[in-house]
Amino acid sequence: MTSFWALVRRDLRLAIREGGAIGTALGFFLVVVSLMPLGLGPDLNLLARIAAGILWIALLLAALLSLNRIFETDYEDGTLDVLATGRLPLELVAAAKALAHWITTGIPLALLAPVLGILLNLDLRSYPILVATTLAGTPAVSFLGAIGAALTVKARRGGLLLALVVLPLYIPTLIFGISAVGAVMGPAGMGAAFLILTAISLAAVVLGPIAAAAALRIQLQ
Amino acid sequence: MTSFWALVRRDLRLAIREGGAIGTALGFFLVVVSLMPLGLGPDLNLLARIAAGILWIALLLAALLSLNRIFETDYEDGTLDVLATGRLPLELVAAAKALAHWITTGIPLALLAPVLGILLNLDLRSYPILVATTLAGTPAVSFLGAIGAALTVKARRGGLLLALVVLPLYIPTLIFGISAVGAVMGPAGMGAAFLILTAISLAAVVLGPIAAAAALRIQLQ
Amino acid sequence: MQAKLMDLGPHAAFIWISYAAVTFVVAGLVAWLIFDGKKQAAAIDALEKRGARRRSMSAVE
Amino acid sequence: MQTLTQQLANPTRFMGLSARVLPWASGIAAGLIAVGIYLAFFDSPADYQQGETVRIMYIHVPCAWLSMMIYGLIAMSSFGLLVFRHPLADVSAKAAAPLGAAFTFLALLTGSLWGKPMWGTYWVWDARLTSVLILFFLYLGLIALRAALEDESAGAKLTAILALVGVTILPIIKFSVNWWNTLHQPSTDFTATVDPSMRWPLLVMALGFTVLFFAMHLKAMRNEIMRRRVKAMRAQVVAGRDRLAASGVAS
Amino acid sequence: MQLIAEDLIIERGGRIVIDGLSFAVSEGEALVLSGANGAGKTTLLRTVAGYIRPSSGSVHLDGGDSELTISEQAHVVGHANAVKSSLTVFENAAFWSEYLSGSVADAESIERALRHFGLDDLAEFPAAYLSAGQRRRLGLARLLLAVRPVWLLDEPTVSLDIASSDRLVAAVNDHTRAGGLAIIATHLPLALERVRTLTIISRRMAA
Amino acid sequence: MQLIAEDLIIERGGRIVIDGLSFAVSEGEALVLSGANGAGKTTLLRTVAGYIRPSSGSVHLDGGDSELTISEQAHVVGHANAVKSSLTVFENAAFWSEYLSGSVADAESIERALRHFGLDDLAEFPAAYLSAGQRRRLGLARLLLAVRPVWLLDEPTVSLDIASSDRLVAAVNDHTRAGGLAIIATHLPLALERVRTLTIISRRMAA
Ligand code: HEM
Ligand SMILES: Nc1ncnc2c1ncn2[C@@H]1O[C@H](COP(=O)(O)OP(=O)(O)OP(=O)(O)O)[C@@H](O)[C@H]1O
Ligand SMILES: Nc1ncnc2c1ncn2[C@@H]1O[C@H](COP(=O)(O)OP(=O)(O)OP(=O)(O)O)[C@@H](O)[C@H]1O
Ligand SMILES: [Mg+2]
Ligand SMILES: [Mg+2]
Repeated sequence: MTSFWALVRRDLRLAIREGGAIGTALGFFLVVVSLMPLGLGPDLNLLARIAAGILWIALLLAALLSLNRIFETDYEDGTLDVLATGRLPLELVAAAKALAHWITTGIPLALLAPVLGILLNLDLRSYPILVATTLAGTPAVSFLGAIGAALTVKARRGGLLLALVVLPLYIPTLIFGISAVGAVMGPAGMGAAFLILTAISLAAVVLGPIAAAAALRIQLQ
Repeated sequence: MTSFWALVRRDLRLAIREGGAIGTALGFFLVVVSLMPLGLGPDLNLLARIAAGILWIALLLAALLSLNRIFETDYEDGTLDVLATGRLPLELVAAAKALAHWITTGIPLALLAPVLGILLNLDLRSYPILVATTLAGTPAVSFLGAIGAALTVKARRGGLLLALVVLPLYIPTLIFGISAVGAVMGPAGMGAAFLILTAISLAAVVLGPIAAAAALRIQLQ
Repeated sequence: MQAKLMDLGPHAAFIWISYAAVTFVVAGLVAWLIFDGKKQAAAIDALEKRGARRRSMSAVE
Repeated sequence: MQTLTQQLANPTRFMGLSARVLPWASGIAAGLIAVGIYLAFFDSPADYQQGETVRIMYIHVPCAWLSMMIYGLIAMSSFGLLVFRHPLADVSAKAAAPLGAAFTFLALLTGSLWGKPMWGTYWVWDARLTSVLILFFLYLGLIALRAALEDESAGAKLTAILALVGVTILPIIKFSVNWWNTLHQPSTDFTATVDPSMRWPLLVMALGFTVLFFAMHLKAMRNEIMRRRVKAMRAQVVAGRDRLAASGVAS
Repeated sequence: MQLIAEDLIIERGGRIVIDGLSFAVSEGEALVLSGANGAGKTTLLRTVAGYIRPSSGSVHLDGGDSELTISEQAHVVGHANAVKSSLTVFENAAFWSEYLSGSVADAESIERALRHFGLDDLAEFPAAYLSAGQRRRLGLARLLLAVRPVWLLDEPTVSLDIASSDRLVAAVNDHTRAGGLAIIATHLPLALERVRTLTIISRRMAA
Repeated sequence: MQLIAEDLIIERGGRIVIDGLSFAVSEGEALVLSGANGAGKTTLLRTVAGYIRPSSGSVHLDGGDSELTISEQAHVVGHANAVKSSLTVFENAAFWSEYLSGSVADAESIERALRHFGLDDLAEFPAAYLSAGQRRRLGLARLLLAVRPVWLLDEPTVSLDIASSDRLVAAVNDHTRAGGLAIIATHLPLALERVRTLTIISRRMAA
């Protein structure tokens, strides 16, 4: 496991040095969330109703913008070759990278959730639940995204392509993510949606790295 | 100008080979447009009202996902060095690349606009105006985006950073783009918004390459 | 409590929050500037003890 | 004037000069703001239309002015860096960015808090408010771009380019209220329209905030110069140990 | 310990590049692959490393750790250096040391590796500042950061100056003397001890 | 025609790398830059090409086209090859020919350049299929695709086999014989005619 954590730590460090990571992610969320009303019209009722959607769309966007390079840079500079000679199975390599990605996008979003809550006039007591939902659902985004990133390693400007590949995978997460947040905001409290969301995340955490590793092995040839 | 068009043609060819270009862009727009109802709830009235917003958000998304690599790949494989030794000023190099980007994202969106129109039950006669508006506004996205892409060439996973840098520049385009499309769909017809949009695009076409070239010169050092 | 002393009408809370926010942010900035300044000065001292010559800043380019 | 700029151009001179100016500036700022607050709360009437909430104006307007002024300063510094390669220009731009972001944030916040009682909502998407929001995002972009770039001298110039590109937003903010009908107060030639009883506190506060910013900016620039010194000295220490030619470190 | 390749047939992009090649490299021995550009040296090395699966034939390591694959017992240095520009030289080395050996790195052994390749002066610099040869040396320093019996080196001397080439040769000689084995693709003559040369004949081009 | 560098002082990352260097290269002459890794060969070449602005001193080309900068009259081949993997070999060459000469390329001259570097068989292959040396040769083929008086080559022989190195030497000799000039950074001895050597002494490290 030393290798695993070494890799996670390295990826976090790279994210901080190369793209600002958490600070940039926070800034990005702030900009996207405040831009949505520009696109959708300044109707406050409407905005409150679709708040959950905005939260999740911002996350998916951040994921799409940052995922595409997580394996690609390593592939291009030869790091992936060397990573594959480690004793760590390629599945865990993929998992470590997805985990680092989650820490740099999922966690900032969870941190931002209360701020968004304020913008949307949410009840103070629901913040912990809001944060919990975000934390429960976001791993799916990073770990499913890793599959798409691994598949498009060689498609050098694969941003759009990656999006086309992973967006369909994201649909269940999006649906239950939104209804979980919605449930939190509404009277129902944490409900089935939250559980399903957690289940999706768990499944993604298990299956994502396996699929990603398989894709990476092919790209190494 | 031979050099200019050679560069545009090469970039188009690369876009087609490496990311599917127009096909991918169309697919991407379709996925985003059909995902929106998932995020925002399936209220048809609401969707019709925010159609213009959806159109533009999809475009900005596509731009953010594809712009980040337009100078970066060239920088990494040494192409930028050689491009700089051409007789073509770096400003025109940047312009050629932005133009190629516009052709691969702006034009597909214009092609898709009528399809979106069908989804939204638009009056047949307004299609030409809709397409015209899209064509008039989208150059700003590519040419302003080129500035952001040039600024973040060395920030290797700069997707989020690029977004943070260019989104503020996009806001005027977004506002007038939406109101121009909205005006088309509403009774008012093409109005001031369309003219302002065209003006923004023209300004972007002139200023974008200049700023981008200045940024590229610094990165070449 | 101040608000009772000085009647600021029905919207007193907005006024107080505004002034409090400005005070808070400005105080935070000032504190950060002072702390940062101390930190850099200490770093320079430490480096001078290790024998580095004090020199003017490395210019941009 | 020539000599002043020349003196300022030299970082060492700047450190000496700023050390003398800083206490005075801080003191004047504190005094002016104290007087301003006194005037604002105890020596000015409630507005006949806006009631007591008009007192928010005394901080909102200075913050709003500063948000634009600071961006202007950054733009000028950026120009100085790119065109004249002035060694302090980048220090000035870098030091001003977080301050500008903070004051812009405060302008937005106090504006929203004023908007709720006045317009019945915290936020409307009108031209002025939106353009100030863009300004805030521009500040964030400047800070993030600089933070992401390893090479400091390239980072400085790239940030300068972004600042100059963004400067087009300033006229939009300034004239937005005149160009489009909005809820927001138009930019007035306010000597004419604002009652003297409100004009004075506002002027004093605005002046106080400006001097406050000036003092903070000086301090931030001093910190930045020291930070660069630390960096150069570190390289020098490494150099000493490793036969790295000491004269190779930039001076 | 012996690395044995039997009847390898390897395809790339639908063309057969290596057609029926067998060889063996024993403990303490270095095998130099030579041959024209495009002959298939990189292809062969990547097959031995396990990245490319041969169409037929096999590669196995007799006497190694039977629980590990060849690639898990090998250092692979390819055309790319696996160096991250935004980490310092030391951070790059420390990461690979920790990752490849699976245990926390001690600073001293890292410094020893850097020193061998003349990088100790540069330890605190971001790798972005390195010259091409310095960067290559950082890639090679990996060889000394974790102990692995098999070294697979693809044109390791690219960009190196003469002094650095010598250091590389010394490292390889130490390695084989200590019982390791190495396969090295190169176009330049290297002053290696206990070396055999395998020349790969290009199947398609005279040039 | 003469390329003259006067009193160059060049900084990288805040450190002075080249401190007060002057040299001149005349028509028909090749200058070989040698020196240890990190001495500053790449830095110097990139300064001559105009990418890096020296802190002081200047480079100018006497007798060239005075309306053009040096870089517009020069071929620059750096560590990277400026080859696009998803274009075929021919497409890569055709693009550079058209871009650099500013006129539509005729297939024959492109084929001649490819043939010189032994790439004619591979013309229709995507560049992604090339081996390292073949890719380098494609990068070098640019030299023959447009006529430019100044050649700036940074370690051009990297990855090349011996036959290809000879072809490169022949190309450089043809170029100087025809009145061009060249500056070449390399660690290997090259059999060039009319050559002078400039050894750059590293300011900071022995290694
Ligand atoms: C978030 C919301 C707001 C923002 C971003 C904002 C922004 C600004 C800016 C940028 C200025 C400086 C304008 C100039 O110098 O031309 C300004 C001035 C001013 N604002 Fe606001 N404002 C906001 C809300 C409000 C509200 C709610 C009111 C009161 C109803 C208000 C009243 C004023 C007044 C009276 C001035 C001085 C105008 C002058 O005479 O120049 N603002 N504001
Ligand atoms: N990814 C690939 N797809 C298809 N063909 C390839 C691929 N990589 C290499 N080839 C082809 O396989 C052959 C062998 O390539 P390889 O890279 O092994 O050569 P090499 O001996 O290492 O040459 P060099 O000395 O230039 O490095 C070449 O003819 C090349 O065109
Ligand atoms: N981008 C950079 N930023 C800071 N320093 C740099 C940069 N590039 C190179 N250097 C430093 O400048 C010095 C000269 O580097 P340069 O690349 O010119 O060396 P070189 O002679 O080409 O070496 P090599 O033979 O390894 O290619 C080196 O010490 C290097 O560390
Ligand atoms: Mg090879
Ligand atoms: Mg070099």
